Amino acid sequence: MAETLVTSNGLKKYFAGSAGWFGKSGDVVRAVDNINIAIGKNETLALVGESGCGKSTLGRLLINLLEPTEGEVYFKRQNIYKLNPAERTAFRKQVQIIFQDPYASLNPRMKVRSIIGEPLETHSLAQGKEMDSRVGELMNLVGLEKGYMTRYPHQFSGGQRQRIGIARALALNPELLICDEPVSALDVSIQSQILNLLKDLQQQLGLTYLFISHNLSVVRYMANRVCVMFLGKVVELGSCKAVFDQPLHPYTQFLMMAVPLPNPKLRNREKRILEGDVPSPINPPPGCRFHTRCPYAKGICAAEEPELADFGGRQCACHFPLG
Amino acid sequence: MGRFVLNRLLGSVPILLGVILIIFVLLNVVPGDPVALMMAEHIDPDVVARVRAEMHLDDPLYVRFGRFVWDALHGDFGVSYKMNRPVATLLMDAFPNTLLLAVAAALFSWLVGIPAGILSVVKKNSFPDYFSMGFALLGVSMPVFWAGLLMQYIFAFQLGWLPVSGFNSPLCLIMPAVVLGWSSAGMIARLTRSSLLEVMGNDYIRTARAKGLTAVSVLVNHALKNSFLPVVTVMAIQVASLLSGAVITETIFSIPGIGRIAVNAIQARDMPLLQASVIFTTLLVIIGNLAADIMYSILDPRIKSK
Amino acid sequence: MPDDSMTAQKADSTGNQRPEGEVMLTVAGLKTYFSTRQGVIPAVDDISLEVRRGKILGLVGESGCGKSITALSILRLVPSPPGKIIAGRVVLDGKNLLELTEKEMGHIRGNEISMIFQEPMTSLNPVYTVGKQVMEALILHQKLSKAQAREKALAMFNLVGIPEPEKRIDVYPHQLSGGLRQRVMIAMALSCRPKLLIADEPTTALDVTVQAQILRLMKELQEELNSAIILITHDLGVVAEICDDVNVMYAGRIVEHADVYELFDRALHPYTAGLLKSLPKMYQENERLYNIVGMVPNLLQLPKGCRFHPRCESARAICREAEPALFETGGSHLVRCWKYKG
Amino acid sequence: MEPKADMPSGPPGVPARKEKEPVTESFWRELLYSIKQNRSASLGGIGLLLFVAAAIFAPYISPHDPYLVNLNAQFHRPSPEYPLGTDMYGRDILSRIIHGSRISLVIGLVPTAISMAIGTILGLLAGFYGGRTDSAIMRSADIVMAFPSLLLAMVVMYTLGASLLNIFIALSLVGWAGIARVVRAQTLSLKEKEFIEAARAIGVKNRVVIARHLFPNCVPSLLVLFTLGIPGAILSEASLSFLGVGAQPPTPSWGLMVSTGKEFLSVAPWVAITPGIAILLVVLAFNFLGDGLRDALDPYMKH
Repeated sequence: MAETLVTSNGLKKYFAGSAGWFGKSGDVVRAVDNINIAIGKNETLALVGESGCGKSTLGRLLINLLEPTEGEVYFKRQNIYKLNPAERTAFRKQVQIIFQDPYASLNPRMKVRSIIGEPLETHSLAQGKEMDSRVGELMNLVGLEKGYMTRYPHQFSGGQRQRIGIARALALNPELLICDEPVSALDVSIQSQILNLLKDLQQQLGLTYLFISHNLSVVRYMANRVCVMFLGKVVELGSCKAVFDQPLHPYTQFLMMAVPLPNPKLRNREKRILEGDVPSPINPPPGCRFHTRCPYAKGICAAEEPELADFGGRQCACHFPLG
Repeated sequence: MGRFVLNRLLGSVPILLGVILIIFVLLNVVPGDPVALMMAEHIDPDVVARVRAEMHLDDPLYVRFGRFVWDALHGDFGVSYKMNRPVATLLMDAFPNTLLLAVAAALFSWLVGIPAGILSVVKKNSFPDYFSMGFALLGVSMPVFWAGLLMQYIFAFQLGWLPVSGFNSPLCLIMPAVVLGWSSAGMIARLTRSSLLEVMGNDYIRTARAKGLTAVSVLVNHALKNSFLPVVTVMAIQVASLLSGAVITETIFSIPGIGRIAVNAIQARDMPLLQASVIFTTLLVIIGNLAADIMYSILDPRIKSK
Repeated sequence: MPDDSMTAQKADSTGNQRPEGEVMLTVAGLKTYFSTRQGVIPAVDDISLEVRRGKILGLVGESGCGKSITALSILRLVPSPPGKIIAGRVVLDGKNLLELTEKEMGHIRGNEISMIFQEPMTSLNPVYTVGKQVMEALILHQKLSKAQAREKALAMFNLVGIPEPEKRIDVYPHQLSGGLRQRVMIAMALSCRPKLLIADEPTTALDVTVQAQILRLMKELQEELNSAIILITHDLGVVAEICDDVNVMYAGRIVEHADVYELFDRALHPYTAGLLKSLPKMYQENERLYNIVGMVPNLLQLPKGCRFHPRCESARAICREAEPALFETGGSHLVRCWKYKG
Repeated sequence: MEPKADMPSGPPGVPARKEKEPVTESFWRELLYSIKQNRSASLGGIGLLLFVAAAIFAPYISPHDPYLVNLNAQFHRPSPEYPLGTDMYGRDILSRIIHGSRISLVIGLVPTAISMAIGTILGLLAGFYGGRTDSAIMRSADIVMAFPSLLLAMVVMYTLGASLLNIFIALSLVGWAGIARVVRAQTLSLKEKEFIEAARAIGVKNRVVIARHLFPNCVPSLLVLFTLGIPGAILSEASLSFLGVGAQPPTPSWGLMVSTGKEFLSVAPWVAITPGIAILLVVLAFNFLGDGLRDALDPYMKH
């Protein structure tokens, strides 16, 4: 990791349950619970985990789309929650996000020109003819014909819409792009087109990605480092190669074993399947949050929460790491 | 569920207070002196002043409001200017008549509206569908007062089957109930239809079909209960529209109910009577809403378990 | 550690030879069209397939290829209007289901053929307990009393691995997790011991660890009951994991059919081969992924000739002119591509 | 919080990702097309045009002066001279109905537009900002909704006095609450959409988010509410005038005409019945159009 772009420090986000006349229901969702991570310039850090693990919430906290309950995030050594209005505007230009759902992420009542042009207009970067030509460039960049500028989103396919979303995110020349499940709503043949596009853009524009996904194969393809989350906590963090070749945390291992592989000859491979359901992030179990499902759990796992410890350049939060 | 109901109950209190406040303010800033109104033109100014003091009309508005709420809680809504009787008594005399009319109209609207809605879904795009929906559309489009007059003309004047007006035999209830219930029936039929059609498009309906249930059984066992959820909500709104409509229906058919009291009170500029009748009616609407919420929570287990 | 590139030992005896199971369901020349304001959509266009007892048939393809409509057509559950089955036969044990009356069809559905769906969240009726919904089919088809049906439902809950069945049988769907709801759906579908189970993307809405549980459960139950399954999915991993035979669909047509080992070893259709090449691999460093260019055609404006030719790298003149048939290429491997004619 | 992986396979029955086909570019053009396609909507639209034309050209198409009292022509039955008969003052009912359409048109449009404007703004604010703003606005709406609307309008008329202008005020005060509720609900569901989040990530100001992203997506529902709100207002005016707390004689308000005619129901039924038919037809036309619009706009209203 050359130079650090983003760092989080003790980041927490709790969502309170709904309140009624008779006090709050007392349910607190600990979506993100004390997370310290760093993203280096030009790298792709992947966040993986199952639903409810807090990966999307973390992504939004890192670019101040959500307010944290506690903790700080530094972007280029600036605390992003304590910016003055001018700094805030400058910050908005440097970070952007692309979304999972190519249908919900574009305003159906705006033409493509306005959608991609909105960031330019908001930051007074271009207007009129100049804006048209800039929007055209962006459309070319993501592989869309610029003649489509006057169309509405419903006239495009899912993959094309995703390209429009990417063009919008790139309009401000950001440094950091949060990719929140960018291909999980797409068909396989379109998925690879978008993944390759994202890779090319990273090369061309020197982007840094936080790549949020539940698909481990996609993560392997895209990321330099991977961060595995479970119930609001980071359980393992390390280079893709290291983590995929030899996971340290039992959860990582089970997660990987559960992925169906597109090769029938491997169907009888040794495969152990995690029992039970993903526990609810409301009032998570004490001690190690994974201990209720972990076959290796011992007494200490229920009593004491393991710290994220260093293992030769990678980190893992487990009392009894594998390997 | 107990907590849910309790929450709703407590939530209604500020609404009721707000309603009372609005009515009170609207009626107490009215230009024109109620005392002068009560006593006709040529009257001794001293007497007027005395009566004003007796009625506490010179106190500041908030004091009067506080006193009004306090008295209302004790069942005292003041004395009617015109009739010179306690307003509470007048309302209690009239209430059963309005209740009778409203219940009859509501029954008519449910017994006609719900089956019509279901029928139009079962026989979609055929004569029964068009007929039901035509009936429903007519109901929601027809001015209640005009429908009332039309029925009077046909059934009382021309055919002589039913009494023109009055409230002294069960026959007297038929025309007012139908006139009043028709628009609600139309509303309910249209809503039942659209709600049922929407429910029929749900995944669990497909599951039920895949299980081997017949179309009728799917409709009866799986779709109806779900489709009633929005209908129940409208039944609450319907209480409000029935009571609004009752004002007109009671006027046309000379039924001594709360609606007619309100109309007469306006014409006579009888402020305490108008005030109390509007507040009382609104209370009925709030109770109706509450009942709908409770019904909803009974029908929908997703609320019950909260 | 498993490795995609590793040459695994030749799998068990069913491995490379033609599966021997007896054919129990035949679909022949099935066409299901939808009429819309813009025109007629040939969602399922002349599909033929065979399902064998004790085997899992995969139906794989991208969105809009017609795989779900094929499944719904078998049970005659295509919403009509706008959909309509306009041609074909669906033969189960000698009976053509498309000629049965609605009432006779009621005895087939949920009894001889049952179905589970993608969204366990929305596929259960929210206002009834899950127990009641499972018992419903038992009471209907097996003429059980309420008490017997409850017994049987409890047994099914046990079979599909729902913990504390006595407690869970009386809860409402929203009180269960996605994985448990899908188990309830499976319990419901299998309660009458159907000959055939159609599973439409049964694990797509589930987390990966739960998906693994459900796939294992389906495989175990299928072996135990010796039933047949049509598994509809877009996930080639899932296909490789549990299917015996595979049909690949594209734009309303079957473009390739083979047994699963053959297909993943030697995908012949450029579309299938392209799909396999565009999947990133988990256990090795990836080179740049292959891209199938363009996108799925609009079914209202299908290209002339082969439906895949605008996206095909090896398209020739004939591909633009005439549509290929499903050509046999030895064994049961069929492919709809001019390269393999004769 | 975590969006569930939404997988590509389209729902069965909806083949090939049934998007709106790219036939036309603009929402409004598509709307017009849909209305033409929809039988009940076009029927309502035609009725509506006739109604508006009658209101605009009233002085030119009325056979008689609507206010002209002619005691020699009392209670004329419908005849070629007086196509719909005359009332107790010998005034031509047809002419009065034609002139009355002006009142109904204005009373239908103006208060509905005012309450739509108030309701839309408050609903957008409540839904977008949430918290206390939301509570304050929605509790007020709850209070207004708790009144039987006709009674509240009557109380307002009592305070302000019976006149057409006051009907405007009364109806506007009553109507906004229902609109605010619908708009708020829609705003809440739109707010969940990622395009709103994208706008925030870009740094778009709140008021621009409301004006550019939320409001235009509420327009289809607002159109339907507007179309269905107008007949409601027309009926309310008619009811208030019928009860004597609305328009005052000799204004040719349809409700008032029914009211004055009711005394002579047994001798001259046409005096009360015919203006009622006018109300019915106009309200029906709006309802037809509204229903048609609702069907046509359905895909736009699902969020």
